[in-house]
Amino acid sequence: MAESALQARRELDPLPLIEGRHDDGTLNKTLLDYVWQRPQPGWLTLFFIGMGGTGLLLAGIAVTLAKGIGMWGNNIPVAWAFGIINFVWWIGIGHAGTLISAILLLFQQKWRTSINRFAEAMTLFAVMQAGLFPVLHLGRPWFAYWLFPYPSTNSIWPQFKSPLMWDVFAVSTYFTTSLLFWYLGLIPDLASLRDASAKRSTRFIYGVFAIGWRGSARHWHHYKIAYLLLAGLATPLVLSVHTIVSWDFALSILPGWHTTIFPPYFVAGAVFSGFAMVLTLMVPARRFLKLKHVITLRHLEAMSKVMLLTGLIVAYGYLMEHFIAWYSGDEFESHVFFQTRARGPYRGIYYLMIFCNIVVPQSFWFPWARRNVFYLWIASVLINVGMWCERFVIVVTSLHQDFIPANWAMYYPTWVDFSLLFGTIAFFGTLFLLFLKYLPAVAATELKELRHELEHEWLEGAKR
Amino acid sequence: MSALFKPGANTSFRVTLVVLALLLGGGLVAGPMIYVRSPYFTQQQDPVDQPVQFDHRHHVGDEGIDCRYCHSLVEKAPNAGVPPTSVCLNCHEQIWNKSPKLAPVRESYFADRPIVWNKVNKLPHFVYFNHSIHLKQGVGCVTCHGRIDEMALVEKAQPLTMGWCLECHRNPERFLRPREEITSMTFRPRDQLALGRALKDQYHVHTRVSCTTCHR
Amino acid sequence: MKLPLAGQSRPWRSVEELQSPPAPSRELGPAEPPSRREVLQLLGASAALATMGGCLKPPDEKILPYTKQPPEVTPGNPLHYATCSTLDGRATGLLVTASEGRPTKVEGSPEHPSSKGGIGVLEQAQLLSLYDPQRLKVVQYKSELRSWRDFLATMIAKSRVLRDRRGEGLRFLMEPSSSPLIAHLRQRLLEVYPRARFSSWSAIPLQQIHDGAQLAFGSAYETRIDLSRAQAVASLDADFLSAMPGNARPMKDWAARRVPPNMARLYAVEAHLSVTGMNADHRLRLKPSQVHRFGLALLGRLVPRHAALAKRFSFSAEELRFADVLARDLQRAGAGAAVLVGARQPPVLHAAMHAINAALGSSVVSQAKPVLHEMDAGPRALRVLAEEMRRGAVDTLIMTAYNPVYGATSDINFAMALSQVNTSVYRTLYADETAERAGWVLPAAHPLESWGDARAHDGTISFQQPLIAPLYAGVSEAEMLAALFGEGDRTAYTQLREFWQARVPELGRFDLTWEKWIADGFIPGTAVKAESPAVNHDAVLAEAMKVPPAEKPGLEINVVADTKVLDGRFGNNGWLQELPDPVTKLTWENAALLSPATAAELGVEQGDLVDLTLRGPPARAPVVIAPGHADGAVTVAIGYGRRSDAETLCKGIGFDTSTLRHSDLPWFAPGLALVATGRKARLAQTQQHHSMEGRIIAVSAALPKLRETEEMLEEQRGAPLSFHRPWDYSKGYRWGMAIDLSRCTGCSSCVVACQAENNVPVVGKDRVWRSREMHWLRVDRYFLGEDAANPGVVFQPLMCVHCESAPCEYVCPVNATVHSDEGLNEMVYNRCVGTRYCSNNCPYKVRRFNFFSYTSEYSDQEKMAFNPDVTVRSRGVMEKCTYCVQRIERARIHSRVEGREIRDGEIQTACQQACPADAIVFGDLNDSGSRVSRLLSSERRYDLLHELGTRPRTGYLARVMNPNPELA
Amino acid sequence: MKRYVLGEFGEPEDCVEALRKLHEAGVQGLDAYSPYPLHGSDEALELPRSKVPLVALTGGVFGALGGYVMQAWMNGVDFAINVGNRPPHGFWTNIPITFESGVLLSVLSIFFSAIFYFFALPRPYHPVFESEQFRTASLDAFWVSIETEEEEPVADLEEKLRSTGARRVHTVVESA
Repeated sequence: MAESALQARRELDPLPLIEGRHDDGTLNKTLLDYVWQRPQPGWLTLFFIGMGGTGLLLAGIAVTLAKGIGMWGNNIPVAWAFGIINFVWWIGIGHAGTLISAILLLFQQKWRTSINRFAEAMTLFAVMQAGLFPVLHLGRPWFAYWLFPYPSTNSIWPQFKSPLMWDVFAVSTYFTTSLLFWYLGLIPDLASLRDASAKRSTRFIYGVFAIGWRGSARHWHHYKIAYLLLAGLATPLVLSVHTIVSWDFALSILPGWHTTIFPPYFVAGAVFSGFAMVLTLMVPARRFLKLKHVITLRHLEAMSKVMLLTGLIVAYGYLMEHFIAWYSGDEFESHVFFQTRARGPYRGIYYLMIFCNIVVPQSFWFPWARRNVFYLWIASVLINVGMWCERFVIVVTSLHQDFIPANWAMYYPTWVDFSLLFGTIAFFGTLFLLFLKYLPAVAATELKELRHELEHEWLEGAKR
Repeated sequence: MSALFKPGANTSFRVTLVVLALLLGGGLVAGPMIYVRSPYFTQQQDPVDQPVQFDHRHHVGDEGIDCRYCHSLVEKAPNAGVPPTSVCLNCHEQIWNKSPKLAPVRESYFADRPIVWNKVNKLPHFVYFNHSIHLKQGVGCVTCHGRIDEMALVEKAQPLTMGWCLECHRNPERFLRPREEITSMTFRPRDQLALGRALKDQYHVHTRVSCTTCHR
Repeated sequence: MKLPLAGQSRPWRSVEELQSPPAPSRELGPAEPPSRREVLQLLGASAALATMGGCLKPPDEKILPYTKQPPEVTPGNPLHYATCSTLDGRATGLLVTASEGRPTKVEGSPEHPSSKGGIGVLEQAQLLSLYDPQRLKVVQYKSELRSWRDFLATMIAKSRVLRDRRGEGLRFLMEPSSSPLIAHLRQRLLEVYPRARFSSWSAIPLQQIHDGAQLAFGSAYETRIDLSRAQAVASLDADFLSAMPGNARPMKDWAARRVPPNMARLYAVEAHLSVTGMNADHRLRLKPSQVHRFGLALLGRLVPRHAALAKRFSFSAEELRFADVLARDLQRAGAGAAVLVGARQPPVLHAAMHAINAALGSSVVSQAKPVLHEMDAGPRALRVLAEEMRRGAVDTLIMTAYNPVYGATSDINFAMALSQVNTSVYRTLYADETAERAGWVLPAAHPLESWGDARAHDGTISFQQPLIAPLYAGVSEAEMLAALFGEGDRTAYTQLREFWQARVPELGRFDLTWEKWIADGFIPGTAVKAESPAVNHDAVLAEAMKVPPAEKPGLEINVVADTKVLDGRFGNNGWLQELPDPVTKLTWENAALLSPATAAELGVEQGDLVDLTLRGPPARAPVVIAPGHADGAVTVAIGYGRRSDAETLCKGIGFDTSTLRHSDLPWFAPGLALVATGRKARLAQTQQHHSMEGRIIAVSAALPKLRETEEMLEEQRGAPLSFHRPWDYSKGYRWGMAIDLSRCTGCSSCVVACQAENNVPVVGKDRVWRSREMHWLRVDRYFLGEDAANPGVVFQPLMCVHCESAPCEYVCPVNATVHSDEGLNEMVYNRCVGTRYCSNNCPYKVRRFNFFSYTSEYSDQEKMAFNPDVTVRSRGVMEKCTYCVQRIERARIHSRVEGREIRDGEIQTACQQACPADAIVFGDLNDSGSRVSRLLSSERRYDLLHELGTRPRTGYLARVMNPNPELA
Repeated sequence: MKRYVLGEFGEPEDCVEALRKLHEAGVQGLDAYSPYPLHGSDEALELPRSKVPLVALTGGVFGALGGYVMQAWMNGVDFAINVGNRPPHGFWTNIPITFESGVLLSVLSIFFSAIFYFFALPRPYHPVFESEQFRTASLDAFWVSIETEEEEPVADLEEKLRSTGARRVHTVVESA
């Protein structure tokens, strides 16, 4: 009776979290075994493309360090361009990981379980790309250590009223928190890999990283609370980090930058582009790694709903910026929003941003769009292109035409700018491929717990 | 019945972690901070050899020649200046005029080529120190250059780092002395703070800590 | 100076351009393959080194004292010497700062009666030419290296032969000069070689002024302008407000007459928009050939005897109305009226001007005996000499004129003529085009390293003394001429001293007077007295009637002297090539200026490459749309398109206009053909947007409506609302600056002064195009009004305004830019890590960034031009105007050592000191009696972008125009 | 030489049930091993409330305090400079870094106290790993272990374990 009742219950559920009948054994096999397989040809080609791109990134970095920021397209007045755009874009993408693993844990959203490891890894690698730029875009990167408050022989301290100092603390705290949160969640899985692998050498490697975890009840007792606390701390942290990143612009006096809408609008934008990147990576990953049974349409649909929500907040952000510019009657503000952005030389990027960030997410109102995997992938790529354009519009258009018309000037990127942008994307991809290959993409421990819980819950339901 | 790791692995794991932490924290952070304060970097107490064996102990100590006789620019120019060869020959034309030790001096004078001295108290090129104002406000030579009259070869006495200069710029009364005692090597007031405060008002000393005082 | 080219490929400009073929970007010089050093850098070898830069041990340094210290020298303190430099034959008094025995700054000499401290851009930039490593270094004979001894030996032999033939076949082509010593040498040469002939040549001669005076007065005169009593001035193509030599005194007097309430009025009639045109209350745009016809029509209206001229020429109704109003205003002004005519205009207009000014009884314009040795330095004399040379009548030619092969108009073909000369001697600073064809080529001694004398623009005898021993054994003009007597070994100093000793024997102790003269730099009281001779009206009328009523229709060429490279001699000077043109803001090249209407008619846009042909081979020029330019004419500047390999900075920069100039019509001519080539050029303009978009930035008000404007400016000054209590600056000094836009003429002399004082690097054309120029101070020029063809113009010098609550300071993460206790916004170069947020947050965008290491590629000579008191910035560091803090600190220490306060006016910032119009005033705001406090409390004062609450310490005084009600 | 009596269970509920019975029976040195946290195992072993939240709180408070004092002392006291006419020490501008350093120190104290103190890791060797079958503890089986010093009680404990329904029971001895 239990079997048929279980079956009946499943049809009633909207979309199952775990498809098909599974128990710990099958979960272990599907989630952990591919770690031992030899790398498939698909993975290898992608990996080598990634390594090529990383080479391009290293070339861009070497040229920038050797000759100077002049190799980029930056000039006066547009002193910030690709360097800061990429930084904000990557840190924005990173935030989705923490959102899924921390905020959804606090909201006890069950669908987070199978995608939280995946998203956290993406956070880590995105923050690594983001962390590259605050040092690389410095004029004298070899003095970057002055940004940290150490007692120096010239007895002078950093200046803590500057948003860039807050950035230094925010990004380093965020990276540390994400790393520790990710590793804590990974320890039980590493122990499973240590015990499940056949070859002694792989057992030794995973054994080292599992630092002797044996799943003792006394440890689980502290583990649950520690994991919950880290999630609890990571939630305000992720909101504060992107608020501080938005303060890099909001605390200036430039028209188009110093609007108070920036913090919520940037955080929503970050979550929006973060979910899009999760989707972009997840759709191909779930197909090649055969994880369709754990990352079901329910997860993709839930994510597209979140993207719809945050997309609307971003759209609201644009609307409010334009309204305040008009309402405030400040001639500099209205010039930036209604002349420079809409009709200036960079209007093409402005309209591309409008299309990708506002028009594309509206399609998620319709179930066929939320459930069509191929469409979701295309939409997620477009959204990330749109978010990059949004940062470009914010940074470059406000700088290249501001208060005094005599110093208005055009900005043109150079090959080094593009090599850094596509180089970081390739490096991000390489890291992600390594993660997919050598670590379980889905948190096997939490999934077994979820399966047990679902079944247990269902059995109670059936009994009553 | 072989476990994956041997019992000894526990201690070796813990030791490696501790060593890593020390190496990372100490090596990367504390190491450079100690190095830049050590004499290796500040080049203090490191006598610099010169093309001519000029011995301050003899000239300042025994003969009691005032600093400003040779370093004549000190009261009217930013740099104290090293004496032209003609000043050396004011005395050494008569005495020691055959000594081989002074051959480079005589040769420089007659060939009209300057003696290439090695600088001891070096400041970075972006720091603009002015001797004349410091002497005017009552800062003695010994405060920054140390007991020159006891040095065979001149060496750097103080680190001359920005932090060191700021100590005096922040409360000068700990170092001021009457203008007549500027070149005295052994001046020791009974109560330096009282004297300092009195001189501070008398000489209208208002030291500035704004950056363009020294960096322009 | 090899510019550190980064070698990056063409940047992406827009999506369309990605598909279309790349435009031919004329990079500076041939794009050589990356040098070994660059490859090493690209391999990141230096990247590793660069990251270690921070903690290497301080490098060892040496001290080299004197052996015998000269009494007046105190190493560490700069000395100031008076000297002068001659550019168009007449001297400008200079005061040159010498640090550690080498000149580091050229300023105007305040006591010199002729210029009273004012100085143009060219004299200041001569300092950089002194240290140019590409100067000619060695004597050459037909490009083989020889010694000065060989030249003297040859000259002695040659002089013997010439003496026998009594100087037959000996010709001199001299640079226009007013030097009494050279005049004396010329006389002795004529005694020894009676059949020799002297002629002088300059690409911008005063010949037409002299011919005009000859026509009007019967003998040659030079015009003197004293604008201190001017009331109504009409400038017919006379650019007396630009930063050219000789304009310092008129500009100073004119600026004094432009301060409300009682102001003079300026009318300008010209073809292209000039600096004077920008300052005019009323401007009439005429085709170049119409300007002198307008002058004659004006003469017809003002002098009854010439009434026939009034109706003779065809003008539009609006132009005639302008002439009538102008005539009435001039008559009303009477003695305060003046009509000034540019040196490019034909002699008949100069004569007409003398007639008008005499009729009006003008006290502004007067005449004086010419100081130049030759009256005829134009193409006419050069063509005669060229004919003789071609006929082979010239055996020996001695040349000191600047680069005649390049500068001569194309029909003279001086290069071919030079090849017929047996022995030619050419004294030059650079191995230029003429040097490649001349026999003997002698390295010239730079004005800052040679002895000499000259007469100033008002005739005062001025002395030139060297600041440094000649760097490359250069020879001065006197030494070269003395070689012809076999006295080659007599140095210029001995010749000069003996010459002057001979002239004033009765003064007894000569050496005391001589020391006084050299110390002052001039002999007081030797100005040529002004006179006003009678005008021969009949001759003027006869000549005027010969002018045909109208010129042939069609496009006309309008050739002007370039305000930066003069006639090409400053081509290799980085400061001048990179100085934005005061009107078009173009750097590093000349262009074909067209009015918007003509451009539309010919179907060309900004940046198009067009071929200009006028009776000769075409010249390919980029088009610049110039509002305020006359229709139906194209203006080009001489001095560009240089071809000499020795001057890499200006080789291939701009286009050569000699094919468009002919000796009969050197300045403007009809019959120009303009053909678009369909290709685009990349123009390096420092300002790309020319309208103020209705914002309160450079405030310009008409005198009648001044009261209204001052009320409007009420809200643009005073303390804005702020959360923060203002910092207390009441103790000590409170530095501030006032810029009077009424006095400023937009001549950009201040920009070069700032670059010279503060070691600001030159970055090259490609980087100016990327808007990475490094000038700390720039003069923004805006067009006003709706009429795009003839707009109003206002300009505003803008540098860091040192805001008291500075937006750049609170965003710097490492405390690299902070505020001093005296209100200076300090930029600490050694602490800056280069995040560049301060530049983004500066609403005035006056901060500049070292995108590359610009000064590490400088050779040792170029580094000698650096001011030792200012740190030379490394790569990756932000820099900006510091109110010349090095001068503030030196004055503070000097005054403290002397135990006194700093007097008002004791500290002059470099821009204030160079400004010929005294428009910039710096001083202590805590001293209510100081000049800057008085100016900043004026009703016209306003703060730029006041509503942002930055509380700037630089206040602007609104510019006031004085329009004629009848024309307004 | 410590000995561990190990019992394997198939279902999590049986393991927790066995744990509760043994604990009530007064057995000392009890522990359970499972691939994921067992619901009810804490009550079964009557484990005291975890001290991790307290460590987190102290870390957070010290971090925030430290962050604030750092900024106030460095910019306000030690080298006070006029920056943009702002007061050298501003309470509001110190908030972001105070919050960030609070979170940072709290996270670091949670993580490192958990790993080094509460889990007493890294401990790659543990007698429990001696048994080959124990590898299923992190995969799909649930184990109970009883730790004893001497040899005698081992037989009795094995008997007790079998009585609670363990699938497999065996004893491991800690090697030297």
